[in-house]
Amino acid sequence: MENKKTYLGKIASAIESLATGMGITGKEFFTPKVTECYPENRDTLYIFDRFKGVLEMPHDENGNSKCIACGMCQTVCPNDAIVVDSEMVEDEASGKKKKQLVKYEYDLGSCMYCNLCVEICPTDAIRFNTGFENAVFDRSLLNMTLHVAKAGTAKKEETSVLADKPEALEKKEKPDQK
Amino acid sequence: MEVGKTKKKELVKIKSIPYKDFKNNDYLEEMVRELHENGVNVVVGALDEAINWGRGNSLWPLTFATSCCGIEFMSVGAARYDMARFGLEVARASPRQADFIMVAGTITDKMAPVLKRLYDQMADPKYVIAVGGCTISGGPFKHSYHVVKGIDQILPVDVFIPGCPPRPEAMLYGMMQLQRKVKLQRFFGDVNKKEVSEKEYEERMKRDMTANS
Amino acid sequence: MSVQNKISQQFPTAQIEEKSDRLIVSINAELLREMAVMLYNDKELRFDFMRSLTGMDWGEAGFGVVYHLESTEDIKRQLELKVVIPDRENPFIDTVSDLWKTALLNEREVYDYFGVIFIGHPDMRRLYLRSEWKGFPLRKDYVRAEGLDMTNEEPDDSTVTWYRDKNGVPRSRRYNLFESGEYVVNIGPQHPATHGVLRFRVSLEGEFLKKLDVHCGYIHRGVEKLCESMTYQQTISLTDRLDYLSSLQNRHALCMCVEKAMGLELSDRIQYIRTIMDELQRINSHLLFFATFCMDLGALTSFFYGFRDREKILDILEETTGGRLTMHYNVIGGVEEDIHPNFVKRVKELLAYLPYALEEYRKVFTENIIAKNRLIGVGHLSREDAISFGATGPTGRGSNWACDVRKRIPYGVYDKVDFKEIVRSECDSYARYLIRMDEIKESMRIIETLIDNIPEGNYREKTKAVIRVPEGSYYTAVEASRGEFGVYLESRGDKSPYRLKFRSTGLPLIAGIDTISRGEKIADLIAIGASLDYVVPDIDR
Amino acid sequence: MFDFSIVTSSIHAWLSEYLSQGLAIFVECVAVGIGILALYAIIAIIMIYMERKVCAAFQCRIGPVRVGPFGLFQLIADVIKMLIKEIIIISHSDKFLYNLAPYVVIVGSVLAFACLPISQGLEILDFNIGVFFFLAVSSIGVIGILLAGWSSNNKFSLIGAMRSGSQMISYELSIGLSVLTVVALAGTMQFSEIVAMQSSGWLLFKGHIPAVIAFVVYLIAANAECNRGPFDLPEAESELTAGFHTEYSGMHFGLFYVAEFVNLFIVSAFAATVFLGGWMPFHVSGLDGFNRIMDYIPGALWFFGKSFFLVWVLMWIKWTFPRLRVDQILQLEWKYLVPIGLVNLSIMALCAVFGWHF
Repeated sequence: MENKKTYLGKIASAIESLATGMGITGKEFFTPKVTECYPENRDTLYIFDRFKGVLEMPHDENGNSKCIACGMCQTVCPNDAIVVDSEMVEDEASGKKKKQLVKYEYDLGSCMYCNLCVEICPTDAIRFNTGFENAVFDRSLLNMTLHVAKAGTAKKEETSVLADKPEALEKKEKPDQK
Repeated sequence: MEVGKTKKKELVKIKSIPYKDFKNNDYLEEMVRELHENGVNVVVGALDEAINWGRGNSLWPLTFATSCCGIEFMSVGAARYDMARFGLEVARASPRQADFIMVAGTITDKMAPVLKRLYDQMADPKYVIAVGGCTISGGPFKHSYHVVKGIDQILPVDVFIPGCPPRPEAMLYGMMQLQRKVKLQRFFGDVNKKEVSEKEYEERMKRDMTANS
Repeated sequence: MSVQNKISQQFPTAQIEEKSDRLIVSINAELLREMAVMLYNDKELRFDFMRSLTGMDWGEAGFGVVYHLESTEDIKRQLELKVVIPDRENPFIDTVSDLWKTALLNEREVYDYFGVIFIGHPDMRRLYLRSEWKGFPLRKDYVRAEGLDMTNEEPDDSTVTWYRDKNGVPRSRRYNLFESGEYVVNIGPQHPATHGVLRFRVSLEGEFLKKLDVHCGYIHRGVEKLCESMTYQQTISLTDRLDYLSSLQNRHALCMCVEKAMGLELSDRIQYIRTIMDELQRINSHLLFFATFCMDLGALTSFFYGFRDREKILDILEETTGGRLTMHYNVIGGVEEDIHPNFVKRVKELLAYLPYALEEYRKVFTENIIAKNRLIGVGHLSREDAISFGATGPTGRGSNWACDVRKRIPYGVYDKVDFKEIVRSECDSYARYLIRMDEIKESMRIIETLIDNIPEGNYREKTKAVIRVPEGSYYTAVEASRGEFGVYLESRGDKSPYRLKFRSTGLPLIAGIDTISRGEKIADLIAIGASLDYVVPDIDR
Repeated sequence: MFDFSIVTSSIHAWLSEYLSQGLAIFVECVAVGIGILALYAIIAIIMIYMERKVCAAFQCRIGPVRVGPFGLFQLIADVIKMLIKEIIIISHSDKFLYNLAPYVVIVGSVLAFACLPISQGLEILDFNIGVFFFLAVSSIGVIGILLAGWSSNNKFSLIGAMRSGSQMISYELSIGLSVLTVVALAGTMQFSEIVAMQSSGWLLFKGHIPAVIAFVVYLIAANAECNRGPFDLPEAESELTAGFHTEYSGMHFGLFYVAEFVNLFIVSAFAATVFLGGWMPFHVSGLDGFNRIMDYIPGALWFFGKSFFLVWVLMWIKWTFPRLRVDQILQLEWKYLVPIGLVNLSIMALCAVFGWHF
């Protein structure tokens, strides 16, 4: 008799546990969904400002950056993602020899976002922006040139990847809270 | 880039993102130009368009993940980012049924033949997305003795998504890039087949079967 | 009699050095077997838990193996056994895998890295690299052969074992792991249930598992070798990618190890932040565990619930650290950036939300009769085996072994907070699952006590641009999401480590999976694997 | 209630005017064949779309939305993709059986589909042992699955197929028992008559307790019969990659995929027909006004409404529970469902004999 009771008891408790489970999923069926529609919400999407997307080198209106071509970032990078090309230029005023940036190359495809380069930079010439739309068909586009000196005047960010940066995202960038 | 701007023609439309906001459009323009040079029959062209619309909107990924990027790939599939919106959620565990492989995570020397085999096992037409630094260049493990320095050495990669790991939105963006590419290809003709000859294919299959079951 | 006296009495040639936290004993390879048997069996010593086994290349001095031993009876009994193998040409050493089963895979790892052969080990194959691989990568004089081998691996189930003949000369013998006629199924490396790229060769009898052979190395990235050529600041970013679900904790371990070695004092604020972050990471990891566990058992909807709630934690972490998975947050001497102004508020919101989520998990999965039937009594791992395999973390605690590093050797501010170490005695998959669910609650309690009391102070202490660690060997462990994550650092005073070994949390679990799953059904293998919750890149490193 | 037999007989009469009797029947057969295949395809598309949307809703996400309005064209895209996808022939497989298997599965499924009375007079196969025939043809599918698993020359496929075989054959018994229970009540095996006798009330209510038990047992067993979760062992993704169809690609895989979903519809529709009155509107005896309003809703709508409701319930079950283990599945069948079914059948027999039903 007892055996039979447990047999039926088992069925009852099983059905009960299954019903609770179905109750939960049934409730979720009707609750609003949590999905964020990424491409649709592109204009309102907020990316945390500490998120590291792409390394960038801000330039002032004359196309000059703060980089002094010391090459610290290149040394500290674990991945050789940064190549600083510099030359020695004689300063006309003082006559002293000074390093000047010729080309600043950055390989987005190798970067591991460890932030060591930004940290070590003595002049805060580089920083990470929050751009994440970087997928491309052509590997070589991930090799970016952040700075290039052309006939004396440095030109602003050159590569198409950076130039294409959507304005919507640019607006939301705020200075670091640090 | 200048040339691309003068054309100003929207080759392919993706909902919610204007054509000009996409990166690397010149690649697509170049691709389409090459296709046109080969000459397309109008009827076939129209049919192609319909087919490519279907193919572009129905890309089923292979569940393949080796490391960190795989977790983000799972996030893309999960509720918050939900790649089902794009019809991409039918992740197939069997390579025979998948359309593209998201290589998410480091590929090591030991894994490389396996990955190659998985790719070979997939049915045509098939695509490869390289996700994250490791698959693009070896990433953090670039100097390691046991890591492949970029899977483009072993597979024809269609889209590169940089990041370590790329955030889910970046992955979605990469998938949309792939959709754009697929929609512009021609199904008829062999443009999209970067494949081996029939004979070598058979040979490889044979090797597959004997190597492991 | 103290441990020290006992050893010096038995082995007069052993060099003993006493450190504040452990005893360092150096011996020659011939003595190892005798010493190991004594350490393991002696009633007063009883070093039954091998924390870590590290291979070494000491250059001129030969190869070496370093064993970190602990007694589960008295955690004060800590021993670091350094064994030197002077013969570089024919490095032989006796196995200890019959005493500590965790050595089964660890010794294979040492063989793989250094070519040191363990006599008496039943299965002396390479662990990570392919059998055709030339050279032993972690030797200091290793040069990688050019080219990528794209040939398919041949399914070879034969292995080699070494023994000493009558004259004491080492000889090898080949044998097959599986008998002919066994139905051997290959699971992995690309298989949805292996959580990455792990490969099992499974011998089946109907649906029952007869034997299981693990193949690792499909994501072996050579992190330890890489570290030897990197500065300390650079090495810490690699730890994030080992067990990417414990990235903060892993990094905590390495930073702590270097800080300890340098004698760097940290402000309380750093300790608090690190502890809170570790616990957030643990919740994150356990939620992911819940999600994948349910997925492996076929409850796909629960998978989505787990991920849904995990995103809330990721948001908090991302806001402060700037990363969702690889956070790059801890640095040597503190944390990279101070906590975000929103941090405290958001954490509190999370703490308010989580109980609701946990209740939902309980109703939809934990209490579910199907889940219970599939898990209770499945995958038995006895306490002895857990200790022997070194299966720490929730797995060990599910086998009634209180092995929480946070309690054993407190770090951070764990000695200041009151929390329970969850231990269960059922030893099955369900216990391992429940422990993780309960640990979420404990982590919440820890965060709750700490979040309001984060003291003011530096979030980052000043360090030199080039960090040099004083000569010596250091071992530090933290309780990562899935067990003890240890860092063994040997420094020669350079700006990069001489040898850096990470004690994997997953390798002991994998070592034990054959024992756990034998005689169970193939579907149970999936449940067992899921309940162990290993992360493959952490195993392969 | 509109009777479709008027339409069909008028078409027949019209055709017979121009053609000989044999030819007319032949033309009708072809037309019906095309019609049923088209309907089958439409149902498949609806089912898959529904599955994807419903499971998304259970999982706090929104499912396909970007292809067409509400993602409605998603499935069309999938079909196009599927059709042009390469069909890989495995070199070490039994090619004939390997190619045959998906068609066996689909034929069984289409035949079973043909049995269902969609509306009054709109039934394709309707004869005195209809229920029996339905059970027979719906079990053809298992042969296809076994063939697929065996001929693929893949160990995972084989295990999946073997699991499937043992599972489906076992659960056939429960389905049979629960259907017999209803047949005992209805006293006929012809679908049209079973539906007709429910005009006064659905069999689920007429047969009260034993019918409800039979209904529940049937739902569980039918779920298992379709290899749907929590009984989706043959294709348990986390264990066996994709189970018996691991090696299939392109449209061959598509056929398995489609058959799986349509089978789900078929078993639901069968349950709707036998237990819930099929196309028969919801009637409450005594409330004539209410009954008349109900009659205005076309029968096909009733039929599809009930069927899809049951499909939704089965999806709800699938997306809630974890998967059972193979021995537990058999245990559930042999230790619980079969004894319950047998006892239930005898109770129903008593009820039928003594008239203890409504």
